[in-house]
Amino acid sequence: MTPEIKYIFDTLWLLLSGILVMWMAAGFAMLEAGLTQAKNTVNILTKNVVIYAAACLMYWMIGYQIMYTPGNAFMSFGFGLGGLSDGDHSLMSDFFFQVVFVATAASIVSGTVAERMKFWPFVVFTLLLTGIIYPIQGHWSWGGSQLGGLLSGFTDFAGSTIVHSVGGWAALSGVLLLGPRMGKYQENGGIRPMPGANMPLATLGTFILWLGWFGFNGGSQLALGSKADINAVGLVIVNTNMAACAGAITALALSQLRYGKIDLSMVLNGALSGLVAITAGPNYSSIGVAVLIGAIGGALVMMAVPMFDRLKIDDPVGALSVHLVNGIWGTLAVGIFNPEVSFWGQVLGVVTVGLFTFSTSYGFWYAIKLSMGLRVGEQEELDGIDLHEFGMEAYPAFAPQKG
Amino acid sequence: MTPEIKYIFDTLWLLLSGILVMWMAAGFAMLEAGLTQAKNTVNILTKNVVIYAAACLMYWMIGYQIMYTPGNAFMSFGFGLGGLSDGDHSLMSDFFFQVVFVATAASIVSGTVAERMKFWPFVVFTLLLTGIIYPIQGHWSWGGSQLGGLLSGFTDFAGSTIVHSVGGWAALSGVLLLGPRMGKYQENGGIRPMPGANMPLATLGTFILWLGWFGFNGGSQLALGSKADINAVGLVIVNTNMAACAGAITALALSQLRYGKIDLSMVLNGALSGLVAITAGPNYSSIGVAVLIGAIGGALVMMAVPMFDRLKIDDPVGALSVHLVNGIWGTLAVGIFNPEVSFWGQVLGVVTVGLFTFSTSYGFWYAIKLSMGLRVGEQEELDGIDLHEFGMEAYPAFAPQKG
Amino acid sequence: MTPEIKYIFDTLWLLLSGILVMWMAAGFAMLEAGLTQAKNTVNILTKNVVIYAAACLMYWMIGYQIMYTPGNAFMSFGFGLGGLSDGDHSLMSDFFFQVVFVATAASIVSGTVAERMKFWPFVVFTLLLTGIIYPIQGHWSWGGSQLGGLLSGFTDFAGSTIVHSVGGWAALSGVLLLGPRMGKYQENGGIRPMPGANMPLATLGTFILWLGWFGFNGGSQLALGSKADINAVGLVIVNTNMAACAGAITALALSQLRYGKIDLSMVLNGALSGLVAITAGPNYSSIGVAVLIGAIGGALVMMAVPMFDRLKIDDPVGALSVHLVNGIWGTLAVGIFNPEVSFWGQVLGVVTVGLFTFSTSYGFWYAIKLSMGLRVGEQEELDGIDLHEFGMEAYPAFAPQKG
Amino acid sequence: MIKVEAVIKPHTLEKVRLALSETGINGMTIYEVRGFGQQKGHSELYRGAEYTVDFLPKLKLEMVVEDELEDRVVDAIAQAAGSGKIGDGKIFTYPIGRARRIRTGELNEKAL
Amino acid sequence: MIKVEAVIKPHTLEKVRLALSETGINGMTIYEVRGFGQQKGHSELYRGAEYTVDFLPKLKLEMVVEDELEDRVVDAIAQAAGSGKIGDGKIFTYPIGRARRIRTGELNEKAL
Amino acid sequence: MIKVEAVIKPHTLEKVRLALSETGINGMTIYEVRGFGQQKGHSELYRGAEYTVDFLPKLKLEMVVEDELEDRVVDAIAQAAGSGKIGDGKIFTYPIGRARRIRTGELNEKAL
Ligand SMILES: Nc1ncnc2c1ncn2[C@@H]1O[C@H](COP(=O)(O)OP(=O)(O)O)[C@@H](O)[C@H]1O
Ligand SMILES: Nc1ncnc2c1ncn2[C@@H]1O[C@H](COP(=O)(O)OP(=O)(O)O)[C@@H](O)[C@H]1O
Ligand SMILES: Nc1ncnc2c1ncn2[C@@H]1O[C@H](COP(=O)(O)OP(=O)(O)O)[C@@H](O)[C@H]1O
Repeated sequence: MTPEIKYIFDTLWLLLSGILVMWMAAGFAMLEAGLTQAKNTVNILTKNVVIYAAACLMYWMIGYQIMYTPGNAFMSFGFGLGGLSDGDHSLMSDFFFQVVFVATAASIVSGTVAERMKFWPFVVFTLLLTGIIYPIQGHWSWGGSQLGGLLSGFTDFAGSTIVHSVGGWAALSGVLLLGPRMGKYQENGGIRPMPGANMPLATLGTFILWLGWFGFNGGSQLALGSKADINAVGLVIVNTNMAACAGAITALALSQLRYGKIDLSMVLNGALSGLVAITAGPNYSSIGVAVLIGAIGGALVMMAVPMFDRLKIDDPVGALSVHLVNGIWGTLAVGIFNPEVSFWGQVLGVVTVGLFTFSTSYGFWYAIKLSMGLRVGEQEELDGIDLHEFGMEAYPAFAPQKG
Repeated sequence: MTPEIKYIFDTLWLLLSGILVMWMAAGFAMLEAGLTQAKNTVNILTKNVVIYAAACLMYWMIGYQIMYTPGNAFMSFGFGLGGLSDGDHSLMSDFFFQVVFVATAASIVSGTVAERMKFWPFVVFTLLLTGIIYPIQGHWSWGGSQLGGLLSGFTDFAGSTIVHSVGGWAALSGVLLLGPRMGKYQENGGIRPMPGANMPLATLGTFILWLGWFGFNGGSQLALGSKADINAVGLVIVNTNMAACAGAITALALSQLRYGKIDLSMVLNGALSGLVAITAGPNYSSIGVAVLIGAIGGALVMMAVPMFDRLKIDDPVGALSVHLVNGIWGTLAVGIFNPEVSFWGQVLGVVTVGLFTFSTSYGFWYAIKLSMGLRVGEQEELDGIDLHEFGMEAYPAFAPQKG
Repeated sequence: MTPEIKYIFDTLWLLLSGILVMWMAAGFAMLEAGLTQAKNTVNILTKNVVIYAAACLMYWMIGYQIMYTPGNAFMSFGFGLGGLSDGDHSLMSDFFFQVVFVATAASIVSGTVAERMKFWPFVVFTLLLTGIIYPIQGHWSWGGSQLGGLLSGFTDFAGSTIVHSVGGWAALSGVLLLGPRMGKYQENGGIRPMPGANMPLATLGTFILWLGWFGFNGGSQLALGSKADINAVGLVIVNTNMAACAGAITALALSQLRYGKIDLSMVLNGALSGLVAITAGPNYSSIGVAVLIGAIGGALVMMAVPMFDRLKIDDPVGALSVHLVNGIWGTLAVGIFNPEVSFWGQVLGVVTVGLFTFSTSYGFWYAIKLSMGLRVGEQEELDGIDLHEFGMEAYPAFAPQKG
Repeated sequence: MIKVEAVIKPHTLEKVRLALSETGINGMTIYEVRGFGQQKGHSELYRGAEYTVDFLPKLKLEMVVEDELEDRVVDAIAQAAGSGKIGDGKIFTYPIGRARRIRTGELNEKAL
Repeated sequence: MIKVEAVIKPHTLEKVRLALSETGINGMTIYEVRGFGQQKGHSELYRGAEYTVDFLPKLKLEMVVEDELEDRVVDAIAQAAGSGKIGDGKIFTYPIGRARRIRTGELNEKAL
Repeated sequence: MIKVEAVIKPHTLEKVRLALSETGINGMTIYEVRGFGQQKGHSELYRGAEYTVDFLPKLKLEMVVEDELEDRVVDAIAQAAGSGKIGDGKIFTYPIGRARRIRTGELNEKAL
C-alpha cells in the first residue's frame, strides 16, 4: 500500500460519499413537498433548491474557513482552500464532503417552518446558519478546537449533534418566534391535522435520504485505504441500514398498537429517526446495538410528534422529532453503549452545542423578525404561499387564460 | 497488487453495489404505486418500506445464517456474523450485499398481490420468505451446498432464478389463493383494465430499478481487485444495460405492431424483462447475445401479460411476467448461449428451486389464509385499502375538517 | 502504483461515472414531464425511455465505431468493440461511459419539440442523431481526428459543445421546421404560458441531473489512478457543484428583481445552466472562476428564455436556453479564463460543430417531415398526444368502464 | 325537459351506466364530488392526531332527459346504484327551460 | 324542496359546515371549482412571461333542503363564509321537483 | 334570473370566456367534468387489454345571469365553443329563485 494508493482510496471515498450526501438535498425536497399542503409546494421546492445552493456558496466563502483553518478555540478565519491537496487526501474532496453536510442542517429548519414563513427571511437565516452558526460549533468538534478543552470528552461520529440537532435547535428557535399554522391548534384544544399532499413523494424522499445516509455516515470514516478503515466503513453502512430498519418497524408496530391504524408518515419518520440516532456512533457497536438504538429512535418519534403538538409547536414534517430529539438520543447513546466514551462528556457536548445554537439562532431569527418579518400575511397563508410569492401552482389544473 | 489493496477493492465494490441495490427498494415502491389505483397507494408505499426493513432484520437474524454458514445440504444454522473480516473482504460488506438482495424477492410478491391483500398477512409472509424460503434455496446455490450435488450443474450469476423467479413463484402461489381484484374478470369474459394512477412514478421506478441493477449484476462478480475481475464487471454492466435497452425497444415495437398504439406500461415492463433475463449470465456473452436475450425478454413479457389475464391470474404490475417468466428464460438462456453450461443443469435448477419455492410458499400462504385471512373485505376493496387499514389518502384533495 | 492497480482505478471510475450519467436519463424524463402539460405526459415519458434505449443500441451498432476507431479526418468505420481491454482500462468501461453520453444529446432535443411532435418521427431522428451526427462530430474532437488539424486549438473537457450544444443545434433545427405549439404565440403578440403540470417532478429531475453531472464531468477526467488525476477529479466535482449553485442563485435573484416574483422553473433552469456552462472546463479554474461562469450561465438563461419567445421559437422546457446558449457560453469561457486555450480556437470549434450539426440535422428533419410528417394533427394537439398515440392517461382520474 | 342529478358511490358507476343505456338516454355528464350525509365519515389518523373525514368520495351524474323519461331514468339509477347500505346516494330532479346542442344549434328535446 | 348552491372560498369550508350543522340539514355535496368574478385574478409568472389567472380556486356546496329551511341555510352560509372581502362567493337557490334516497326509495322531504 | 350551464371542450375555454366578456356577464364558475354522449369514446390500451373510455374530458361552465341576457349568453357560448365537430357540448338553462352575494348581502340581480 503506497501512500499514493491510500491517497486515491481516501479521496475517492470522500468524493463518492459527498455525491451521496448531495443527493439528500433531493430527499429533503421530496419529503417536505410530500408532507405539506399542495398550495405551498412551489415555495417548498424552491426553498430546498436554494438552501443547497446558498449553503454551498456561503460555506465556501466563509464557513469552511471558520470551521477548519487553525484559529482560536471559538472560531477561526484563515484561508482554507489554497491548493489541491492537503497531504493525506485531495483538499477539494475534503471541502466537497464538508460542504454537502452543511445544507442538511438548513434543510431540517425548512421543514419545521414550512407553510407560513416568508421566503426571503428564510433565505437570510439559511445564510447565517450555514455561514456562521454551523461552522463555529463545527470548529469545536470536527475542527478540533474542543472549545479550549471543554469538549474534549465529546464524540460525534457523523453528526447526530453537530448536524442534526443543530438543525433542530435552529428550527426550534425559529418556530417559537413564528408560531403555528393558522387553524392548526383550535380553541377547544383540538389539533387539526393538515395531511401531506403527496405520499408517494414523501416515501421517495425517505428512500433518497436513506440512500444518501450511507455516504453521510460511511464517508465520515474519512478514509478507506486500509483494511481497518474499510472494515469500519462496512460496519458503519450495515449499522446505519439496520438502525433505519429498526426505526421503521418500531414506528409501524407502535402505530398499529396505539391507534389501530398504520400511519405511513410515522413509518417514514421512524426510519429517519433510526438514521439520525445511529449517526453519532455507527462505527463501534455490533449490529444488535444498532438495531436497539434505531428502535428506540422509532419509539421516540412516536412520542415526540404528539408531544410537540401538545406544546403547540407546529412542525409540519416532524423535523424536530426526527432530528432534534433523535440527534440528542443518538449522541447520548454513544455514551451509554460505547465503553470508551463518557456519558457526561456526551451530555456536555449536547448541552453546549444546543445552548450555543439555540441562542444564536434565536437572536438571528429575532433580528430578522424585526427587520423583515418572518410570517406571510393571513391571506397569503390561507390562499397558499405559492400564489402570492411565486405566482405559480405546483399542480396546475387549469391552463392559464392569456398572455 | 497487495492482498490488502485487493481486499479494499473487493470490499468497496460490494459496498457500492449494495448501496445501488438498496436503492431498488425505492424503485419497486414507485413502480408499484404508479401502476395501481390511487385508492390503494398508501398501502403500497407502506408495504414497500416495510418489506425492505423487515427483510433486512429477518435476514440478519435468521436468513444469513441459514444461507451462508456451513451446514448440511439442505440448510444450515450456524452463526455467520462474528467479526468484521472473512479473509478476502469485509464480512460486513458481504452481509450488506446479500441483505439488500433479499428485499428484492419480497418486493416482487408485493406487486402481484397488490390492491386486495391485507397488510399484516402480507408482512407475515414477507418474514417467512426472507427469513426461511429464500435463504434455504439460496444455500443450495450461492451458499454452495448444491443440495448434495443435485444442483452441481446449475449456474445463476446474479439471480434470475435465485432471486427473481423465487419472488415470482412465491407471488404465483399467493395469487392463486388470493384471487383477482373484484371486477377484473367479467362474467362475459371481458377483462377490465385498471390503469395505474401515476405513470411518471412508474417510469421513475423503472429508471431506479435499471440504475440499481448495475449494482445487482455488477456486484455479483463479488470482486474488483484484479484486471480479470474488473474487466468482467465492465462486461456485466454493459450487457445488463444493453439487455434492458433491447427489452424496452422490443416491447415498444411489438406494442405498436400488435395494438397500433404504444403502451408505456409495457415498454417499462420490457426494460425490466431484459434486466431480469440477463441477470443469470451477464458475464460470459458478447453484447450481441445480451441484446438478443433482452429482446426475447421484451417479447416474452408482451405474451405473458395477456396470458396471465386469460388464466385469470390478476397481476396488477406484471411482476409474474417480468420476474417469473423472464427469470426462467434468463436462466435457461445461459444453458443455451454459454457453451460451458449444460442446458439440462439449468432446467434442473429452475425446476428444483421452483418446486421448492412454490410448494413451501403455497403452504405458508395457506396457513396464513386459514389463520389471519388474506383478503380485505369487499367494502374495503371497493373503497380502497387506504381508507380502512391506513385512514390516510395518498393524494388528499380536501383538507380534513376537524381535529 | 502498479499498472494493474491504475487500470482498476481508472476503469472503476469510468464505470461509476457512467452509472451516474445513465441516471441523468431519469432526470431528463422527470424534468420534461414536470414542465409540460399533463395531457402529453405519457408521450414524454415514453420518449425518454426510448431515447435512452435507442441511443445505446445505435451507438453500439454504429456510433462508437464512427467516433472512436481510427479512420479519416471526417469519420471512421472500423470495429471498435473487440475484446475486453484496451490496454489502459477496460474497453467495456470506456464504451459504457461513452454510450451514456449519447442519450443526453437526444434528451435535449426531446424537451424542445415536446407537446406537438409525432412519436415515431422523433424516434427516427433520435436514431440518426445518436448513430451518425453525434459520433461524426465527436470523432473530430474526442475521437482525435481534429478534422485534419482544423480543430487542433479546440478544447471541450466534458462536452459543453460536443454534447450539449450539439443537442441544442439539433433541437433548434427541428423546432424551426416544427413550429410552436398551437396558441402559444397569439395574434396580438401575447405569449400564452403553458405551465408545467407537476413542479415536484421538475425539481426532482433537476436534482437527478445535478447528481448525474458529477459523473458526466468527473468521469471525463477518464482516469483516477494517480494523485494528479484524483486531484483533478476533486476539482472538477467541486467546480461543477459550485457553478450549479451560482447559476441557481443568479436566476433566483434576477427573477425576483425583474418580475417581483420567484419563478421556480427559472431557478431550476439556472442550476442546469451553471452545469452546462462549466462542463467545457471544470478542470483548470479556481472555484471563484467556476462560480462566475455558473452565475453568468444563470443570467444568460434568464435572458434567453424570453428571447426565444420573442423569436417565436417555442421551447417548452427551456432546453435551447440551457443547453445551446450555455453550451456555447461555457465553451467560449474556457478561451477566456484558461490562459492555455485560445479564444479563437474555441470559437472555431463552436462554429464548426454548430454548422455541421445544424445543417445535417436540418436536412434529416426535413426529410422526415416530407416522408413521415413531424407534427401531430390539430385535434391530437388540442386533446393531447397521449389520447391519440398512446391511448393512456398519465394521471387517470376515472377508472375505465369496461373491458 | 327534466334534469336528473344523482350522487352515487364511485364504484357503482359502471352498473349505473349500463342500466341507463337501456333507458334511451343519449348523454350525461359526471364529476367527482365529496358527500356528507347520514353515512358518517370515518376517522383517519395523521401523525398521531385522529380526525374525522366527513366528506366521502362520491360521483355526481347529471343528465337532461325528456319529461317522459324521468321516471324510468330515476328508477334505473336507483336500482343500479342501490346496495341497501347507508351512503348509496340521492337523486334529484327539476325542470329545465332550454337545451341547445352547440354543434348544430338544435334545441330542446332534439338537443339531448 | 329547494336546492341551495353556494360558491365559497376553500378555507371557509369548515366554518360553513359548522354553521350548517346547526340549521338542521342532513346532507350536502361539495366539489372544487374555479371561479371568475369581480375578484380579479392575480398575475402569475411562468418562464418570464406574465399572465393572469382569471379563475380562482373555490369550493361549491350543494344541498337540497325543505322549503322552510331555505332562509336559515342561506343565512348560515352567508355569515360563515363572509369575510367582507371581494371574492367571498355567491349563493343561488331554486326549486327542486323530486328527491329520492337511493338506499330506501324514500321520496322528497323524507329523502333529504 | 337564469342559470346557464354549458358543457364544452376544454380547449375552447379561452374563446368562450372572451366571447362572454362582451355579453356583460360578471361572473362564472367552472369545473372539470367527464362527458358521455354521441361523441363515442375512444378505445384505449392497457397492458394488452383494449377498452373504451366512454367519458371524455369536458369543462362545465355555470353562470347565473339576468333574464334579458339569457339569449345573448347562450349564443355567445354556442358560437365560441362550436367547431361543428361531434362532442362540442350542450347548453342548458333554467330559472333561479334567488341569488345572494355573500360579501355584501346584495340580492338577486345585484348579486350577479
Ligand atoms: N340534502 C342533500 N343535498 C345534497 N346532497 C345530499 C343531501 N343529502 C345527501 N346528499 C348526498 O348524498 C350522499 C349520500 O347521503 P347519505 O345521507 O350519506 O346516505 P343515504 O344516501 O344512504 O341516505 C351524501 O354523501 C351527499 O353527497
Ligand atoms: N353570475 C355568476 N354565476 C355563477 N357564479 C358566479 C357568478 N358570479 C360570481 N360567481 C362565482 O362567485 C365567485 C365570487 O364572485 P366575485 O364576483 O369574485 O366576488 P364576490 O363574491 O365578492 O362578489 C366567483 O369566483 C365565481 O365562482
Ligand atoms: N342529456 C345530457 N345531459 C347532460 N349532459 C349531456 C347530455 N348529452 C350530452 N351531454 C354532455 O355534452 C357532451 C357532448 O355531447 P355529445 O352528445 O357527445 O356531442 P354533441 O354535443 O356534439 O351532441 C357530453 O360529453 C356530455 O358531457
